[in-house]
Amino acid sequence: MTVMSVSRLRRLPRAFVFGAAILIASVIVATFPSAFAPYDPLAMDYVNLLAPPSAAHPFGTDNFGRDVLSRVIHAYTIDMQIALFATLFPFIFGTIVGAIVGYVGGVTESIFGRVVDAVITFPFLVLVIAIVSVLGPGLINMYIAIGVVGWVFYARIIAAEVKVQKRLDYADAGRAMGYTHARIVFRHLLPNAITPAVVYWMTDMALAILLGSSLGYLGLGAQPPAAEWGVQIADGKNFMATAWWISVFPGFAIVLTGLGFSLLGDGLAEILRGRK
Amino acid sequence: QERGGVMTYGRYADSMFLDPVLNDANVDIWILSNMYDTLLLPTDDGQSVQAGLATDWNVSDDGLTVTLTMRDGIMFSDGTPITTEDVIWSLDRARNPDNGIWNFLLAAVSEVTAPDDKTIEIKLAQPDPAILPALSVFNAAIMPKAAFEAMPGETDLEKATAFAEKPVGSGPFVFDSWERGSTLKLVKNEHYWADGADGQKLPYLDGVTFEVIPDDATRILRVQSGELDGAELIPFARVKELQDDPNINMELFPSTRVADIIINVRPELDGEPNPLSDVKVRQAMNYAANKDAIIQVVTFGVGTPTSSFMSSTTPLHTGDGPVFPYDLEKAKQLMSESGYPDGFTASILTLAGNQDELGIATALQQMWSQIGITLEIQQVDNATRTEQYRNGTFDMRAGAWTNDIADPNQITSYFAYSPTIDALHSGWKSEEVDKLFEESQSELDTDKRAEQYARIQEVFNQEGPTVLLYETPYPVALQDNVKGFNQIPLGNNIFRETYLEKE
Amino acid sequence: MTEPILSVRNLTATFGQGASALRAVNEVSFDVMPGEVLGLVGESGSGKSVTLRSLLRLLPVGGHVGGSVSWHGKDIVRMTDAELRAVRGGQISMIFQEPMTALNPVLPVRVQIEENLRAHTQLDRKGRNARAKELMDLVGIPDSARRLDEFPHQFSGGMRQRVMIAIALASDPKLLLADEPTTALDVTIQDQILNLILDLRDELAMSVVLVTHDLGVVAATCDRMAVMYAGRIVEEGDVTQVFAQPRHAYTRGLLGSIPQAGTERSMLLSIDGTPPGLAAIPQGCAFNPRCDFATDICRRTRPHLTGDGHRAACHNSDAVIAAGSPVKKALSHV
Amino acid sequence: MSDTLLSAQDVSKDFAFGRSLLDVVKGAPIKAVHALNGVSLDVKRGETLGIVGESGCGKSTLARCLVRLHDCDGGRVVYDGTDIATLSGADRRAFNTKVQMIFQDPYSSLNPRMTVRQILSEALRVHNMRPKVEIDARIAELLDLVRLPQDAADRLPHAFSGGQRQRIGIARALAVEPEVLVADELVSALDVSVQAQVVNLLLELQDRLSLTVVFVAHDLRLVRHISHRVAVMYLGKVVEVAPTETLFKAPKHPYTQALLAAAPEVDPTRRTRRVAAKGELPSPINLPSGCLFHTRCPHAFDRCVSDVPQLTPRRPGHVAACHLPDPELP
Amino acid sequence: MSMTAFLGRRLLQLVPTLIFILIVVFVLVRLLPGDPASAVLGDRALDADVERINRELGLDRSLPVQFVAFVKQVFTGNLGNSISMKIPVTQLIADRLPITMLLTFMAAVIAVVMAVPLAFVAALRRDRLEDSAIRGAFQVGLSMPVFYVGLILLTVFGAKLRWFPVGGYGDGFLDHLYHLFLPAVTLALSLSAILMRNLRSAIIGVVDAEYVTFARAKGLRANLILFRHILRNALISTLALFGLSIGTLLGGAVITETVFAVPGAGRLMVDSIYGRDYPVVQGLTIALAVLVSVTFLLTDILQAWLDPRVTK
Ligand SMILES: Nc1ncnc2c1ncn2[C@@H]1O[C@H](COP(=O)(O)OP(=O)(O)OP(=O)(O)O)[C@@H](O)[C@H]1O
Ligand SMILES: Nc1ncnc2c1ncn2[C@@H]1O[C@H](COP(=O)(O)OP(=O)(O)OP(=O)(O)O)[C@@H](O)[C@H]1O
Ligand SMILES: [Mg+2]
Ligand SMILES: [Mg+2]
Ligand code: NI
Repeated sequence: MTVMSVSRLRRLPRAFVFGAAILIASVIVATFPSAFAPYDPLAMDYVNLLAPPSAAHPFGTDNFGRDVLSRVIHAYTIDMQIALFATLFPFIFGTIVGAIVGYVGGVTESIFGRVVDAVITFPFLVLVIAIVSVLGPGLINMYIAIGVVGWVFYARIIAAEVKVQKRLDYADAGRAMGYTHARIVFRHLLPNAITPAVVYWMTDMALAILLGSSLGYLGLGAQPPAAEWGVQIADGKNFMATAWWISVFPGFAIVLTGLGFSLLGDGLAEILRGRK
Repeated sequence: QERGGVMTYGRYADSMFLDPVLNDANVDIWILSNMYDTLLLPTDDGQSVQAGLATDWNVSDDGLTVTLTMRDGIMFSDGTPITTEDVIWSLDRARNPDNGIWNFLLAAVSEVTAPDDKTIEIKLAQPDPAILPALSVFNAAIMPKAAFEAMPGETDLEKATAFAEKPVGSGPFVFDSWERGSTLKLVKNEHYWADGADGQKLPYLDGVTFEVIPDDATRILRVQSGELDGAELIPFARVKELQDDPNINMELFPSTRVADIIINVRPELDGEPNPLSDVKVRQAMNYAANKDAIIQVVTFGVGTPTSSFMSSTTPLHTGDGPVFPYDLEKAKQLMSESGYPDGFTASILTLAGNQDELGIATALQQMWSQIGITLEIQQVDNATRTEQYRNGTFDMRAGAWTNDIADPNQITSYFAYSPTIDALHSGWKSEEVDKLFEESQSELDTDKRAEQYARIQEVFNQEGPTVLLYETPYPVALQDNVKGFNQIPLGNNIFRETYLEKE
Repeated sequence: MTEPILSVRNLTATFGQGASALRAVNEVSFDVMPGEVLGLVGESGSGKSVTLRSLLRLLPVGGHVGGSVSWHGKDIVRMTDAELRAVRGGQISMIFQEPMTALNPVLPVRVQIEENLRAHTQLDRKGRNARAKELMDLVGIPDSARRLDEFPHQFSGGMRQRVMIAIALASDPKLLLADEPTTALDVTIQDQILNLILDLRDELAMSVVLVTHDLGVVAATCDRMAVMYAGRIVEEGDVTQVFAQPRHAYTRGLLGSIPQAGTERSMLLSIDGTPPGLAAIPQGCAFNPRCDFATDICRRTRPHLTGDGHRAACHNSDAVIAAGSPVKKALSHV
Repeated sequence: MSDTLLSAQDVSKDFAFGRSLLDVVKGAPIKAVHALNGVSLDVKRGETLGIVGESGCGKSTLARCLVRLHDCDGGRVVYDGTDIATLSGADRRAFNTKVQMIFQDPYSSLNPRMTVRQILSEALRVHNMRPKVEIDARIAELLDLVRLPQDAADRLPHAFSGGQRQRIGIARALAVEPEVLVADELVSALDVSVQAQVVNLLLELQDRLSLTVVFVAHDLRLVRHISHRVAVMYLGKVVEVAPTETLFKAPKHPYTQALLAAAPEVDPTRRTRRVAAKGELPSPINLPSGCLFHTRCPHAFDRCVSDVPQLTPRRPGHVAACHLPDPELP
Repeated sequence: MSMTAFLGRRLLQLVPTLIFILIVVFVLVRLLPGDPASAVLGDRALDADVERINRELGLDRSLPVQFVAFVKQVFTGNLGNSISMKIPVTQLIADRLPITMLLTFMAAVIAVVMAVPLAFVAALRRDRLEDSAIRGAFQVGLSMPVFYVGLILLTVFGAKLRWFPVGGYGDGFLDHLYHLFLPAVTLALSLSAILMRNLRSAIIGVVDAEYVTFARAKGLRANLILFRHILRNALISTLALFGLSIGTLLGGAVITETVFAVPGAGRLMVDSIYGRDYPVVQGLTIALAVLVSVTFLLTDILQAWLDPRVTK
């Protein structure tokens, strides 16, 4: 890292730096879980059921005798995936729709308004549960279910922001230059309108992990034997009194990752606000 | 025994419909007998019958007539006497093929009559060795005809719906109030006929309040905090912990509950040849399944390996010790002899959110991977699973069974006898078993019937469409002062002799 | 000669702490005489608003005021919060450039006037109501009784500015601080508001500090003026004197930038470059990189504000005086 | 230099309020801001036409109609003999290159996420102004033209001061080699000293490139300084048009007179304490009848309330819309 | 625009929303695999029974026919009978929706009570220790799965300390409030975190607003400035967010109600989805939609009251 980039790093908000550090570490762990995990996360050890934390198993073992630490580490892969994939489609699709709705306005906007109303009127979790039940459980279907609902929130944010940007002179300047609508929307307005959506995205990723764990609790999320924090916590629920380590450590992981995302989001918001 | 007091009992789910005939599920079945009395009652061990509203019973030698003598002075909880008319009407309603799903239990009955006002005569179209237990099943409960028919509505269903809002029966308890999803209150039936062993009138309790607490952990917490006197369906994981709790009496009531894996054995699935149709494969899977480990992991030692597809508490059960003791070598051997020496991939349906089934599947996933079978776990909700099950489009599913009647015929007709539901919708069929079962259905000679059942179990256990796992008791946590509560092997919660000991 | 009512000495305003602290206002000193209108001019960012706000210690979070502001023998910079509250809005009032943002959008005008009366007068409820109406009439808002219950967004720009003035006048202040009160307004409305302020000054015998960047406004309303550049006062004096004979090159440049009648479509006498940022104020005279008169000394040492009555901080005052006032030239041209 | 290049002919423009379903059900009348109410104006080749008026009188709306950022609701805008509303496709793009607009707000008129080079090359590319290889050279040329340093090309707008940004805006407009520049409040957001720089630049460019300029502003001194002719607008109407000197020396419309009187003089020795115009601009939603100015006019008489005055010639090249032939200066 | 016209418009907007929801939910429940009869009857039912019962329920008719029948029913205020419980859906809703409403309402109140003062402290002590501590604590609250938080609260405050009952709903209004306190806290956690964040930045945005400076220039007391000028303006944007979160809050009630054994509508909804109890799912969705819409309306009114510009 060059001197300059170090000094620039120092000027970034503290929240941003911490958040980014947590997430970069998380992504590394998620990418190479085997490099960090001491055991095979699926290996069962019937003589070592529910062993408390020890040198051999720093986070103890679960009711199958599986190493909790290794499972928490391997869960990074799935949970970071959930964070990304459950939000990526809503982000992209919502952004595109929102940009168009915000730019065109008028009737499109009224119709969109009703769609938003309908979606936010419907209890989110219930809708997701219903959709997952239609499609069947599993991560992909969970992504689809979250996506079907989630894009609306991005679209709302983007539409509102595009409407603001649209009124600024540079949008008119583009039109006065004879540029096409598509160019004005996607080349000019969108890059300027997208920041609140990106900030929301960060929060949303943390929420996606949480939602994933709620669905895991209901058996609708990640499927076993894959380790996923929510599923692990749900698994450990019956052992809160006797083997707290099964649920507490994955709980830490969720909190830490959530913290990473929201710090990053806060920091990002601060940077972007500062630039304005 | 001490009298009085109200017992609060925590259940995992609320009842849905308190009609003995039209109800559908265990949440209703298991408590109905507290409100509705039957002519005969199951014994505490669930193996045979004892006197109920009828004091004497007799099956004619040809097995075609059952004669019962009604108890004297019995009345419904509203004080109206129970007449033979009520009995005839109730049994006719229960056996009407248009009513509910339990009428098959009384399918052999052709006519119910009352020669005099103390006697009930039941005529059978063909002999039925299970007719006495059938009269002790919830759907044969005796209901007040007049009160029922006075209900608003045109159809039986409409009347039943109105009636079940505030049901009247002759069981030890009477319906008092019901907040759906939360509490169901029963109070003592002042008109109940039975006396306890101490000669006092039953029931001892003033009432029973059922509280619905779907979350296992919360249910246990409520017992531990003393807010509940008892709670059902304690997760096995917590049994040990509660056994160690000095204030709590952790009961494990013997049950007819068996857990297994149901395998679709149709030769083709989705147009592909189905490896599971190969009996060697199934045997290999049975051998490779380490039941002790599963019992340890899933039931935390509470369960015992099944020795037959039916539980050891079922009449005419045979066998002892696991049918397929864990033997990986043998399993590998069998696999290599099968049509699929290199293994295959198959999926298993488990109920979303059900930790037991998930545990079984997770353990099997690992165990079977050693004989080359890749198991994909699919957690689905009940309706989805039932649909796939019914359509026969599943590979495997986790299954559990509890008898409703103190006779092996119910479980066998579902498990082994193909005309009922295709042997657990598995597509399995054995001419021999079908024939034996049909014969046993009207076989009055107990020994002969036992032989028939022994053979059915032998065939099914060896070749059947299941991986046999374990049987488990009913885990019920009770406060130390709760005495005389019983959950019989059929699942019924019996409060009539329950009392709360005062210090 | 009368005593000044407000006397500012070495006023400094800093933002931030330690090494990254920025000085937005640097050792500014001036007096305000009773009944006079003092104009504070300068380009955007020169520190006019910060100076004005520092007088009442109204800087946003992170701002710090130094120096002294003496008001009736007391130093505002060192007053306790309670004392300060009595001065703020009581003896010294302030109005802002953008009435839409300076009036609380969610409160009716009545509340916004009343809270000021409640803070600074002994009037009872009825008295406050009557006074509020009186104030609305005073600033020329027709139908005042009804309009008191309206919200700021229901007023036009000019009316809003009148409302803000009414609020500021609520407790008969002796000094009115006005931060570009007419910049957001149309000429005809600006003309009305400026005249209103002058009328009120006469009626209520108060002094006014008027911040503006429009030399036209200064010429039309102020008695004395101070020109700010990069956080400092560079020239100060009687308005007529300064216009007729600017002594600082920057003042001269400003005057020259204004189009004059009779010079149509000719090049304006502009100042090259842009004002410096606070973080990079040039050495010596802050104006030297943009100055046509700059000499070596300008690049080395900072000039002090010198002179009597008409003061300027310029090493080359003489040269500037010699070059003459661009306005004069224009005027003589007509 | 008297041939008309661009003209507005009886242009009107309304901005309707959103009508809710409920309004429709209730049959409430359609409410609209009447931003332009029949504006007629010619812009001659090579001249600078100044347009002045108070805030909200429709200056910007008119400017936008001239470059077809708005489509007018009534009347038409004719450029070089063709009604611009009929243009579409390639013709429309060609028109866009010929008539360019520069904007008021130096902060919002540039896309904050595009470098100067991107902004300029986009304009050049979309309109195929230069072959690809020459684009960099052309950008250098343009920067030179507006007096920006060459290293400005690769910086983002936030790195520039307001005056510099306005130059970038001018460069962007000039990139497509227009004939007409419509400048809406080009310098009103700038400091006086910087204002002067930009005004000087505009004057210079106009000479060099023989541009026609429509200069919209509310600053009378500025308009006077750079315009050949000046049009005064009030409530969406042109009330007076005259050569600059004439207009400032001998205004014929009472509104023009009030406007001139209200503007403070840069001479402290010539103060007045008389209020130039009473009252405020009426709401453009409910326009006054007759002469729009009658509510504030010191000379108003009954005809002003009932009849709409037309623009009538007063002197050569000087028209005004007032019922009085020669209202006295107040 | 007057307040009545504003309300009228909002009510009219509700109509298409409800129709849209009606269609979506009708189609969605029928897309769910499985049918009501087999869902209710479970594994033991015979095929003939299943068919018979589905026929009795009218599920053998074509979808459009069913939909028309359904819409007719809805307009007569009859939402049909529950398939599993056999009783009228309206009765079920009347029994159980108020519980969820009370729970959500309490959660909303608790969320506001937790968020507002702490947002103030965090905003006014921005970037100091207090700020970091408050934001960190809320973050933890936000990141914890609801079922986990619920269980911890139950264990600690219910079973261990005995301050609160371990789940259930109780008898009588005050007892209800007492029983619902812990679940409401659980439900409120994530909402309060979101509100706190939003309000904190809104306050930071408002603190430097010109009208706050003007208020200070008037010599007002700090408290007056804080409450009258800062809080009220900051609340406006937070209020909108709050309204939007009601749907999410109701959704969160599903899990909370399960953990705390509260017999509310959320649990009923999920049970009914699993039980393929079409009439209950449909009826409950409509009821929830109306409820949420009314909440939106209320927040709109509140917002219009806080911010006179809104009705414009
Ligand atoms: N809160 C603040 N934090 C840091 N710097 C500030 C703050 N407020 C003002 N400044 C800086 O102080 C300097 C003076 O600002 P000030 O607002 O007094 O200028 P001004 O002369 O009033 O300009 P304008 O004509 O634009 O109102 C500017 O450089 C500005 O960036
Ligand atoms: N897009 C729009 N939607 C609705 N009303 C508009 C729109 N644009 C302008 N108006 C209204 O049209 C009228 C004329 O506005 P315009 O911007 O043309 O005035 P202007 O003379 O340029 O004023 P300013 O000096 O403030 O720029 C105003 O009342 C304005 O509110
Ligand atoms: Mg300022
Ligand atoms: Mg304009
Ligand atoms: Ni209680």
